[in-house]
Amino acid sequence: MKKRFFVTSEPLSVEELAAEVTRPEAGAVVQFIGTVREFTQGRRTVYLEYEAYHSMAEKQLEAIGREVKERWPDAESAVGHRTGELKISDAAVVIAVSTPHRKDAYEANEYIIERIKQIVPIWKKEHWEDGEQWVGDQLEQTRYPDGAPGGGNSD
Amino acid sequence: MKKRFFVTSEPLSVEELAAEVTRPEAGAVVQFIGTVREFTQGRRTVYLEYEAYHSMAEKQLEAIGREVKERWPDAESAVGHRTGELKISDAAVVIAVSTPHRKDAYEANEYIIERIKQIVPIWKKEHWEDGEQWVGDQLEQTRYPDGAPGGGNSD
Amino acid sequence: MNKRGTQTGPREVEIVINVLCFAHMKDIFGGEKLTINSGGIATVEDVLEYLKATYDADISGIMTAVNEEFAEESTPVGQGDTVALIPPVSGG
Amino acid sequence: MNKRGTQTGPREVEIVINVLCFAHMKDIFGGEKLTINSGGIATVEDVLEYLKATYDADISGIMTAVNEEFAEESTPVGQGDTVALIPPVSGG
Repeated sequence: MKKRFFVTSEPLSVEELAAEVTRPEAGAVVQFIGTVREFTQGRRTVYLEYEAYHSMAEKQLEAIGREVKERWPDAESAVGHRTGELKISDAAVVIAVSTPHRKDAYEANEYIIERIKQIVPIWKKEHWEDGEQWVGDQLEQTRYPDGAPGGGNSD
Repeated sequence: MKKRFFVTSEPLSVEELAAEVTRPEAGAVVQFIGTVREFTQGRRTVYLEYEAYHSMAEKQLEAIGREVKERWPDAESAVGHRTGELKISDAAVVIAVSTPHRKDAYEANEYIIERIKQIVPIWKKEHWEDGEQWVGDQLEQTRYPDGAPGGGNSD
Repeated sequence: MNKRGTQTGPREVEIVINVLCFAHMKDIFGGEKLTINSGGIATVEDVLEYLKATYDADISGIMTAVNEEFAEESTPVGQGDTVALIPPVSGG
Repeated sequence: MNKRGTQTGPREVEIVINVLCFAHMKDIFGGEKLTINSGGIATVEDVLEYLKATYDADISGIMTAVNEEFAEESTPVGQGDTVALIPPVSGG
């Protein structure tokens, strides 16, 4: 069986992630796809590079999955996060949540992306035409994993 | 070019709907997939039958798309609704919304499903092992298109 | 037979109205499409009254659309218009 | 050279600690993986002090993990443990 929470250098399939959580008990699937945006704060991105502490990142995604289960016992979730070089509009992360009733699916999905931006060891490097920078190293961000979400591409 | 707001008897592709709204300006795509749930209020559904006032339904979906544009000018949206016989876990509706920042994508997406349940002329017939019924004809539902959402499968 | 029978003037001109029936309306009227060929019809309300009287049908709580736009009971209806009977929707 | 130099007892035993560097930590330390072979190391704080002193590195604001679990400065570190330097994350 495929992992439900994974980090991969391969392109992500929204179809596959949706299928992971689709089941007879569910009436709703909500998916989030974080895509590479061309302009951030007026500066044009050429491509993004994502790096992960692979093994720990998958553990942390699984931990988020358990948090979701505690808060929304009827929810099933799956997350794939991509690493490597991503071009504009590529999917960096796909989150799928299924629930019997739709309200929970939206809420649990949003919870997951916020937690990913807090506690999953993955980093993004912006590559512009005239430079590059790891995101996070000069931003005012929290030091602790339980703090507020950091500033990601889709904030 | 493919229609952005359509009613079809063919299976819906979450991949295609996501692609419709993916663009360089967007950092987030939120998708809603309404799937056929097996049990509703304790009764087992064998299959669902969806019927649409096809031409008007597509017009109404387009109208919802314009409402979204008014409320979230940066959002792009696409909606496909299926008709005919659907079995358990089939997708009845797929809604895709892209925005520069994710909060708006969740909100606009949820707005769309709520409006679909209010103003789009599509009806669902539950088929159980021992009977069938058009949903809506015996439920306490609003008569007016601007009222509260009706009771759908993924409520 | 009803108030239309006692009226005179332009409302008495016979017009053809197409009526579309969806969901359980099909069961009530025995088909997806009806054609009304009648005098005394000028509004959605007239269409509904005609249908109630002619088919002895309970169509309370039904919305209507005229030519694919949601309508009120007072919405005018004329020659060749299409009136849809729209039960509470249940898509999604 | 620092307070560890004046201590005695079990903290002086030389142990090997693996250090993983991510994102701009790789630039600071010139690689993805360091090996510390040193005495006087018992906690995450000791590892960070050792790195600051040895590499003259600014690693303020950095989180750490020991064996893939987020750690505090007081988290114990022993022979063969892996300490990861985790800058503010920016996935998603």
